[in-house]
Amino acid sequence: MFRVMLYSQWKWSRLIVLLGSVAGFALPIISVQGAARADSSPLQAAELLRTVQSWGVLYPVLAATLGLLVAIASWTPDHRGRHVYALVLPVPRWRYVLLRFGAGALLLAAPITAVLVGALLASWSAAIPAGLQGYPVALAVRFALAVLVAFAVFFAVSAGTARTAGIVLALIGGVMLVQVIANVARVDLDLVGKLQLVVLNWPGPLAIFTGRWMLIDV
Amino acid sequence: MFEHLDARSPTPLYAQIANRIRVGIAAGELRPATPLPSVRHLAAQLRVNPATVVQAYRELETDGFVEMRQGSGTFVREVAPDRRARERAQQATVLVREMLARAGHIGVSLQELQVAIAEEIGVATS
Amino acid sequence: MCRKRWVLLPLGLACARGLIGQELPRLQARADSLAREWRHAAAVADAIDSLERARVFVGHDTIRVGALTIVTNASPLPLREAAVRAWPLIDSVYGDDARQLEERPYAIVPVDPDTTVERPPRHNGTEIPWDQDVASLTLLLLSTVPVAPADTALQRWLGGEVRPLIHADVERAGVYVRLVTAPFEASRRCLIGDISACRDALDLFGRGDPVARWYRSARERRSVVLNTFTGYFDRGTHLATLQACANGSDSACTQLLRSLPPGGLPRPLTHDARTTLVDVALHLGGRDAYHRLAASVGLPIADRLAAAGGIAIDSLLSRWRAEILASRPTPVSLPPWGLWIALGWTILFAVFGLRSSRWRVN
Amino acid sequence: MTNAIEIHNLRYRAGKAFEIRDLELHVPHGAIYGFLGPNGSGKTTTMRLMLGLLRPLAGRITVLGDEIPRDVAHILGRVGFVPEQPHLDPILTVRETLAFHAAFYSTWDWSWAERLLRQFDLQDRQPFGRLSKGQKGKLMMLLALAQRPELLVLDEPTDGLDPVVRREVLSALLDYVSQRQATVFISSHLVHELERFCDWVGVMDDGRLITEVPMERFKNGIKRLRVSGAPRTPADGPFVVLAREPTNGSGETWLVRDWEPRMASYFDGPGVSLHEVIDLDLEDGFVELLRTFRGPRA
Repeated sequence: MFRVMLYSQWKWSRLIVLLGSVAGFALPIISVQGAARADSSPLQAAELLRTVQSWGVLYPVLAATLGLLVAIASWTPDHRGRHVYALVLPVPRWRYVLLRFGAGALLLAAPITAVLVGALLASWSAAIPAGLQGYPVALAVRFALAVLVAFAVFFAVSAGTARTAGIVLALIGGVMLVQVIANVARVDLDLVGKLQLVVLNWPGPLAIFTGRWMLIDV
Repeated sequence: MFEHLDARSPTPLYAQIANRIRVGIAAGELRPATPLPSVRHLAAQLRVNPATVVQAYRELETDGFVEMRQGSGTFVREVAPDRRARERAQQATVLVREMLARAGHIGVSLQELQVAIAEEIGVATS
Repeated sequence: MCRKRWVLLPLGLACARGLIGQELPRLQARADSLAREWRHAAAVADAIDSLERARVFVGHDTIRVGALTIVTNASPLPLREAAVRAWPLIDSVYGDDARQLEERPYAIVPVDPDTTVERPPRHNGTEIPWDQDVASLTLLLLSTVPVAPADTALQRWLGGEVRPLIHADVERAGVYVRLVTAPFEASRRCLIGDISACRDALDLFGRGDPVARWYRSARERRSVVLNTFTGYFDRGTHLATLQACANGSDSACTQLLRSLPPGGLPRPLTHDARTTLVDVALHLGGRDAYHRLAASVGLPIADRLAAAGGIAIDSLLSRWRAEILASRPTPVSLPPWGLWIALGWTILFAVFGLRSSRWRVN
Repeated sequence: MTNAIEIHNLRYRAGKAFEIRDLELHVPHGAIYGFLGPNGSGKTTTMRLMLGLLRPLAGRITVLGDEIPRDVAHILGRVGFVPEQPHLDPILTVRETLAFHAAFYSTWDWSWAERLLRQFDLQDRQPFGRLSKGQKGKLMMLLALAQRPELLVLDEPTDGLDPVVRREVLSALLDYVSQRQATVFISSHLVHELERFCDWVGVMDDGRLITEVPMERFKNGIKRLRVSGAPRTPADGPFVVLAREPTNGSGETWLVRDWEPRMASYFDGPGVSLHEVIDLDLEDGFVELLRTFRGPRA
């Protein structure tokens, strides 16, 4: 059962998974290009960190994009059939959702592995200055978690009806509206800021995306 | 053989099927010991309910035209020649009755009908 | 008294300036002692002033925690809690010298942060809005400890007064990053384990040319000139030299760097590196370490630190380096429980997917 | 258990315009049950309720002895469903679609599937999305049959198919039914088709079941009578008069239900005569039934 589910989702998301894997493999390697040239100048360490950090921004972006696209691809066949076929299959709903989720998560293992391999290769090939260290495994683990969280969030949204999406949007819109009204009425209320704080900081759901993403760091 | 089954006719489908087979046997088209198509096959072919086919075969069996052997199918039985002749005569009667009924329906008189028959036969034989 | 001390200082400075070149260290020492006297006098005057002022208010208060003394008015400020937190740190840095705080109290004037009423100008004491919390108050107490100021040589080397480190580990982590990333050979070699390089980077060599000691390669010198001082040299007589330096002449770069006024040349390691070094020395030296450091005016800084720590300067630097390396910051900002939280969110959202209203056709 | 499907007192609402009320429905085991009704009468909704795709407001649905929606996953494993619109994963090929479907059904019969594949002339490698309407219809039927269900629920399975494909599909269905003694619940606009093989008929209109009878009784029971000299007010006959219309002259045409030939004696009174009993086929009967059902309210 899982095999056929995996196959169907693979057919839908193979392009995304392949491109994501290529990007995930290339990203760590490109990010240490500065270190690849054998240069023992003391200027190198700072410069390397800067390069690594500027490329590091792309890891959470890649993770979020992959999570989003694979989550959408996971539900596309069902959305196309307006879920009739899915509902007629003789499996309990929770099991069906679990199959879809598991298949999507397993497909995401490919880009995650690509990041791990790329990071290992990059930190192995780069001439890392003294005092700095490569963190390929930590980076890959973090990437994996970010991808999973993004996938789960968009999976849940995508599983919902247009009504669910509408409710989510209405909630966000409501918060904005209250904020605007508060501003106009000169009430000291920073809802958006608070929300951001809750969502983007530990243990918020999106905290995994924030912070520096360094393949090479002190 | 079953080309002209008409589900819309008031004659039930099983009767129509049984009739065709009866005529076939009477006309000598179906020789004794010839196997009839299986219920499954005939139902699929005619797109009728298998129960209808079974009912038709049952009727033929009670009439003594076929015998149903457990597990191997349905076979045409040996039918005495006079019985076959009687059957044919019966079919002819049915046809004529149908014709008369139709004629009555559309207002064709008996004479006109007779003339038409004579002409048709004359044309056919000449 | 006020008048007198204003006269004293310019006089001393004028003398010192006039005699420069003859006996610089001796004069500097004199200036130091004069300045010290002046500051001491000023502090005593301030304390007396503040006590006098405080007496005017009803319900004034003197908080004592250890030797730490705070003169203040009744207010909602959690000063006692802050003092309780600050005192162990202060005691651990100044040791026996912290006793002098009994005579040198903090004068703190709590003010209403929201009031718009004009207040009379204050000559002394620190005005603090009374909505501050304990943490920021502690910070304030630690950064303004009213011990007698150090001599100028120490201040100039350190870049400020000797103060307790509030978050020593964070500071050391910062120094580690600086050691690793500073674009200077000296700091890099120090990181790798060359103690003499540490000495250079921390500005602890006796005599010598700082330009050559701090910037060992032509490339470093050039990059310092071009990155930091282009705007400064980009005029007048230096312009041609600057261009020569930009075109690759090392002697031009060196010449430019040497022409900077004393103290103008940036040191490879920043203030926090030296602060952590002093911290190490003081903790090694025991309760009278600070006293030894303050008393050894006139000696080279390296010797003073060695004296304070009671250990040879190279050993002190090794200890310092070891502590810095031990404080290497955690690199990937994923807390240890982050893994479980992320997985928890994943499961939670997956369950949301399960509970979707999609499970009926409509 | 005598009935494959039993529905009691079912109520369902979707929006303000549409409602299913007090629906009672019984499909005997082994029957081929034709489900008739005009567009929008609630046939598709009833089928979806039956398979647990929708949740009723009230009432009880029992399918193959188990209750919907409690045992829905278990029941669905024994039911082959062909929905109104084919809606399989468009990217999967025919062969992959089969494999996908097969993975979910323990009763799946690969050799039967292969035979149907050849019989229906479907190309293994073609993606479902690129199949023609006829091919899609054949594939849907193939899937439903090859899982060897005890019950087939078919919602307009031949709708929009050309006659050749329609015959192929129905032949395969009947072949399967005679082999397996499966129950079939089928809705179709093509009444002639149903007339050939259904043994039960249910007629639905406006969310209500008008009638549910064996096919023979439906076909033989609805007659048009040409009568003259009948009393003005309809007397209580042994049959139900659905409608009476004056024809040219003194005669009247009656539409009756539950007719039996012996009832001709009812017209043996003085001055009354029954001129003719006209047979209606299923379609005529269906149309007349709907007309009279709606008539009083129109």
